[in-house]
Formats: sequence, C-alpha cells, structure tokens
Amino acid sequence: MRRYRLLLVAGFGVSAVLVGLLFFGNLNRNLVYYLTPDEAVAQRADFDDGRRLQIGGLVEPGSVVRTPDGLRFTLAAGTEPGSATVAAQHTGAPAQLFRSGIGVVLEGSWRGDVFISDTMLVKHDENYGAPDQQAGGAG
Amino acid sequence: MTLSGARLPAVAGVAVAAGLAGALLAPPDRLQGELVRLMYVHVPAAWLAFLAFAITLVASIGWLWRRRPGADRVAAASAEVGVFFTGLAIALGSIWGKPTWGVWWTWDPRLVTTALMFFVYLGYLALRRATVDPVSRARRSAVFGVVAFVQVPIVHLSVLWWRTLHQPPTVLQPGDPSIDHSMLAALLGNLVAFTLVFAVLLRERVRLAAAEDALETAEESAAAISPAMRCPRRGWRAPVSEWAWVVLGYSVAYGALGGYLALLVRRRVRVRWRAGQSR
Amino acid sequence: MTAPAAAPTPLRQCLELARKDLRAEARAGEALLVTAPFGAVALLLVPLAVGTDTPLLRELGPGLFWVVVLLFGVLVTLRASAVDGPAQLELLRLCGITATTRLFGRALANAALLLGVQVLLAPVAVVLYDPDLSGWPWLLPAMLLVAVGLGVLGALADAVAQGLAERTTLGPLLVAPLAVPLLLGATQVLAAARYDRGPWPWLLLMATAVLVVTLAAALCAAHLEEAR
Amino acid sequence: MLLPLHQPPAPAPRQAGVARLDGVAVNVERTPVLRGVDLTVLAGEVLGVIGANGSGKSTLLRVLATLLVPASGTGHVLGATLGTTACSAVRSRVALVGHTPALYPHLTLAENLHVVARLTGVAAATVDGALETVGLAGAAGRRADRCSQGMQRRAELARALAAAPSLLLLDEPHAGLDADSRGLIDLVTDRVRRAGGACVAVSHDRDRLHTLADRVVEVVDGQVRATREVPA
Repeated sequence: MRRYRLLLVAGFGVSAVLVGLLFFGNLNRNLVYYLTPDEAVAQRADFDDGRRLQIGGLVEPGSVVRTPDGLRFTLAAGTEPGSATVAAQHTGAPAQLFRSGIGVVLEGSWRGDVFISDTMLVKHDENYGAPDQQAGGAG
Repeated sequence: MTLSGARLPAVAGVAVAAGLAGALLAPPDRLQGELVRLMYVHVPAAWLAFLAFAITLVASIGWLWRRRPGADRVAAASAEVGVFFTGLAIALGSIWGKPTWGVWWTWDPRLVTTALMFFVYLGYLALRRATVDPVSRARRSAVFGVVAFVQVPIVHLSVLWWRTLHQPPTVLQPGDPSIDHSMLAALLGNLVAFTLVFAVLLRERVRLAAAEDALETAEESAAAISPAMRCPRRGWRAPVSEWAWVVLGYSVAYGALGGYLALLVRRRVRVRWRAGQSR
Repeated sequence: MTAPAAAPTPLRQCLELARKDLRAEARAGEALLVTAPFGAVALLLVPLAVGTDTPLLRELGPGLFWVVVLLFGVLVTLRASAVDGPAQLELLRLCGITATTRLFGRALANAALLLGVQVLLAPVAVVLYDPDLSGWPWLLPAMLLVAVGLGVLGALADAVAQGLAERTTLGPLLVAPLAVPLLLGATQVLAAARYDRGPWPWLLLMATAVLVVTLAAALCAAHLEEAR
Repeated sequence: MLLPLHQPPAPAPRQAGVARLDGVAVNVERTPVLRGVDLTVLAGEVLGVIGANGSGKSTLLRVLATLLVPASGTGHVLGATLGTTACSAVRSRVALVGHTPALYPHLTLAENLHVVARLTGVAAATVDGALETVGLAGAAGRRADRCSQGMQRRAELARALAAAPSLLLLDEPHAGLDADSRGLIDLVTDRVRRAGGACVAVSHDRDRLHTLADRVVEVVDGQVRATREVPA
C-alpha cells in the first residue's frame, strides 16, 4: 500500500508542476477571447481564408467616420502613439456606449487590409469614476 | 420566531434599504452613466455565489471528518443558495451586458466558466434529490461538493488568466481599488447588505432542512428549488433609457431575493404544519 | 481456518476488473455497436440542421467530432453492461477489493472503450466533413488523453451515482461540465497544429486535467463507501 | 473431489465465536431494521436464522459480512471490530450466497468463477474442481443470463466452495434448487465446518432450516427473540 501512497504523492508533485507550467507558461496567450491589433496583424496569414476572428482594441479618437450602413474607424492597441492599428469597417448600429476612445471587441474577417466586422461588443474596464473627474486615458 | 431569530432579518432589511439608497445616490459613471448602478447588485450576487460554494466545501469536509448531520444540512443549504445567487449573477450580468457590451451573452471565459459552475452545482443538487438514504446522500454529496469546488477559483481567476471581455476585479486586486470612493462605498454597502440577506436565506434554508429531517416522512424528499433564472426573450427591443435597465436589474434582483425567501418560509411553515398534523 | 491466499496486488485486480468489463462489452456490444453508431448518426444529422455548406462544415468538422465524442463518451462510461448491481457489489467487496481499485478498474475499461469509439468515429467525421488534416499525428496523444480523462471522470460519476435509479440521467450532468478542459484542449490541438503553432500547451492542459481528475478520484473513492 | 480441505483442524479461535454481536442496531434508508441484536456464531457450527419476510434476516447477514456498519452496539467478525478498517482485511474470508445471484450476466459461469478466483488469488484448478463437485462441469461454458436459477445457485455454491471461507453466509439457500441439488448445501456447509469455520443460513422455511442447522434462532421484528436447540 505504501507504493500507492508514494504514487499519490508523486502525482500531486507532478500536477503542481504542470499547473505552474500552465499558468506561468505561454498557454494564457493562446486562450484568449480576442486578439489585440498587433497580434491580429502578425497572424494575418492564418486568417486569409476568410475565417472569422475577434479583435479587441481602443477606438482611436478622431478616426470615427459614419457610413450609410455603419461606421469606419481605426482600432489601436494602446493610447501611446506608435502602437499597432487596424482599419475597421463595422456594419450595423454601434453599441449603446460606443464613442471614440472606448475599448471594443469586433467580430468579423479580413478583406484586404481592412477588418470587416458585423458584431461589436463594447469592453469597459474595471475603473469607475464620476463624470466630472474626466481623466486622461479614458476607456 | 424568537427575538434573536427576528434580529438578523431586521438588520438585513435595514442594510438592504441603506444599500439601495446608496446605490441610487452614488454618482453615475463617466462612461456607463446610470448603467453602472447594475454593478451594485451584480457584483454582490457573484461574490455570494463564491461564498456559498466555499461554505459548501468547508461543510462537506466537515461532514467527511466528523459525520455530523448538521454539516450536511449546511452544505446542502449553502449549495442551493449558491446556485440561486449564481443564477441571479448570470441574469443580472446579462441585463448589464446588453446595454453596455451590446449582447446578452457571449463566449467569454468568465461567462462560460460561471455557467459551468452553475451546472456543476445544479448537478450537486440533482444528486442530493436522487438519493433517499440520508447517510448515503451526505456521503455522496460531500465527496462531490469537494470535487466541484475546483471550478470556483477557475471562475474567479478566469479574468486574470485569460484576456476576456469581462473586466478584471475592481476591489479584490492589489493596490488601491480603481473606483471612485463614493461608488466604492455604495458597492461595499451593498456587499454587506447582500451578505446579510445571504445569511438570512442560508439560515432559513438550514432550518427548513432541519425541519424536514425532523419530520422524517417518506414524501419529504428535500426537493431543491431551481433558482429563478430569468431568460431574456429574444427579439425584444432594448429600452433606450439607462434607467430602464437599472430598474429592470433591480426588480429582478430584489424580486428574486424576496421570492426565494418567501418560498423558503412558506415551505418551512408547511413542514411545521405537517409535523403538527402527524403528532 | 483457511490460510489466507496470497491476494493479488491492487494493480492486478484493476486489470482483472477491466478485463471482465471488456469481456462483457464484447458480448453486449453496447459501446462499439450501439453508442458509436448513434454518434455517427449525430455526425450525419448536424449538416442537415446547419445546412450543407461545405467550407463551413470543413471548419466545424473537428469541433463536432470532439463534442460527439464527449457527449456520447459519457454514455459509454455509463453503459448498462458495466452496472454492478447490489449483489455484484457485495461480491466484489467480499473479495477484498477496495472502492479505489474498483473505480480504476472501471476507468481502465472505459478508457479502452472510449479509444475504440474515437477510432470508429474519426473516419466517419473525416469522410463526412473532409476537414483539413495537416498535423494529424497530434490527434493521437489528444485521443489518448481524452479517453483516459473521460474514462476516469465517468468512473467517478458512476461511483457517486452508484445504485441510484437516476444514474444514467445524473451521470452526464455530473461529467459534462467537468470535462471542458479536455474538450477545449482536444479542439485546439488540431487547430494549433494546422497553423504551425506548437500544440504542446494544449496537450499539457489536457494532461494536467487528466492528472487532477485521477488524483481526485484516488482520494475520493474510499470516502464513497460506508464500511471500509 | 480433490479440494484442499485443510486437514488439520483449525487452532481454537482467539475469541469464543467466529462472530459476535452485542446490542447491534442497523438502519436501512431511515427505517430501523435491526434493534439490539445479540448473537454469537461459534466455530464449527451451522447457525440457522429463521424469520418472516422483512424481519431483518438478510440485513443481519450483511452485518455479519461486515458490509453494513451498526448504528449502535458493537460487533466482532473473525476478530475484526465492525466499523473499523480491520474489517477490510477479514472480509475476503467471508463468503455470501445471496438470494439474488451475484453473477455477471454476460460472462459464462466458468468465467464468473474464474474472475473472482483471480481477484482473490485462488488457483484456477480449485475452481474447476468446485464446478465439477456441484455438477456444472458440462454447463460451465454457458452464459450466466441463459442459465436456470438452479444452475446459477449451484455456480454460487461452487464459488463458495472454491473460496473456502471461514464464515459462510447463506440467504435462503434452498430457494430455486431442485431436490437433487439440495444435498450440495450440506456438502458445502460441511466443508466449511470441518475446516473450523462457521455457517449462518437464513430462511423462512422452518423445516428445511432445522435439518440443516445445528442451532436455530428466530428474528422477530428486528430482534433475535428465541434460541432453541435443535434436537439431535
């Protein structure tokens, strides 16, 4: 019976190591709900066949143009200048909270270099504040 | 009901009223506007689901250790109340998600893991309902109650491990909570109020289980109530007003809480009545 | 009194119990001749409901295969030919077999049968959906891990629901939500291999899930029995 | 039949009896089935337990088989105290022939017996010998679910014979057996007795039990009521 107890202890050790590997390894980067604009650009080749994907980023202030059936805007990875951007074209009514500077997740596919989306989810962050303290980096 | 028995519901009632006032008086969010008020009911519901399942875990281990029937009753009651709060958190999250994200539901890791947690504990309740012998039921459900808890940390940490649509925790994070202080006060006030309501519900459920056990009649299988899951109807046009969403969320939250409590009380009154009859 | 015969080791007993289960399956054909064809029917029916959009089905194929394996695999683990009635259970307990040994014997037989079901269903899915099969050797470890993980989970659920009339309805509800890491890992292995990203993290995830489930089963089995 | 019979009589057991129950109460699914049972099973005897249907006879057998834990009272079986882990060590020396056959329906009679033999470390030759003793050598290759109740019964007796238990428990041993096969029960109990073990047989058939048993007790309403010696 001692042999089996030893096996149990060894099993615990191995599973602890595996769990650690999973959490601190790079699996987290694969298990994502959406890609960031820089990842989306880097993985363009994977999605050339019209496969749908989700891209999440911030709506670049001043880039929103209304079109007859939706919007055109630029999706940026971050607020600092020089971060990767994706040109997006969204068909359909925007979500209620949509504004420039806010985080959105778009679902759709590539057409050339433009990301054609038909589903838009607004991603709000964990920061809450009263309207008067309009801080920089809103979103 | 004794004086000590009435004190807790009274305190909980006052706390809920104060929490509601705080939630309505807190400032609107700079982005979400009035919709942020849904946070004051959604977050406490989710937090109490975690608390309930943690109590189930501790009581299950306690039963395996000491074999006291009381521990089994606490585990069962807490799991049922936890399933109720999980359902409430999902329903309220759905109501909050539609106007903010733009969808009722999406395949986000936090949402999916929460739904799985709901079903795992629904399985726990089904297992209890299927077993007649009290000792066998306690044993099976204690083992499953321990195994099922694996799900809970995964749900809580899902927003940190994976990039999700759902926002990461605001209060339970290292450093200063990233929230306006009056909003934080309203949130904490509601957490306390909901926890008191949870204590009332849990106590009522434990008492109901004890009364049923005491009755010991064959027809008294401790049938668990499935929580009031509000299924949003498809194709229903979303009201534009932010306040309409807040009112909807609050009526679901308080309606479900009140309904659940009323149901538990009614069941206990009936069990008592039947016990009186059989005597 | 009798000299106590040298009792076989628990590992031997596990193997013997698994062999007994497999022999019963060979006679009853429940997993491979009933459940597996039912799974194949499900694979055949989905395109009728979704619409016969060939490129779409090519995309959906691997995912549908794993969903069918998961859902019908649960039925395999709860097959009627492997039910120990009260009399058989008493017999096994009087043979000095512990609950843990019984559970792992059942898990071993489950794993073998689940592997068989996957081997039967995989060609059906390939023929019906014509998926992109680049990186297919990675499927083999994924199939093995799914078989073992689901086998242990099914055996655990079976032990929890032992002797209940609701066993066959309760089992799937208990197993399916806990099997999600396996489903997630299995579907992503092929996708990752297709896009030349290493499927190692996904196999690691599945292996971890299998190990955790096995440890949980080893620790819990004894607590499910009254008289130890 | 060349079965190992353990020719030298067993040394005197440490305790006075093979099994002893003191004030044992057992609940099954909330209902008290046994309440305050006092019972001693002596080495080398066949104890008959008689009682009406639902009086708790079968539950008593399962307590003696260490399969049920008493809700109150104490019990010792083959030196192990009921409810302790020591039971698992002695459990394999107890055999139970229940009144529903414990056979796997898809396996043949021989396979059924061989599986159990391999699980407990009994030699295959012993099993074959036992099958021959009960007259099943010819039908051993038949699937259990295609055998008559009498054949299943005989297979179970063969299994008990091969296991050579120290405590043999028989639940309604005569049910389903034809007149020719009833002698088998005497044969099996005799083997166990001669090896220094004990048998307990429960039945509602007073006459048959009196011919089989050395001593008969009666279970009435969950309690062992009367103990009567059977006239020799």
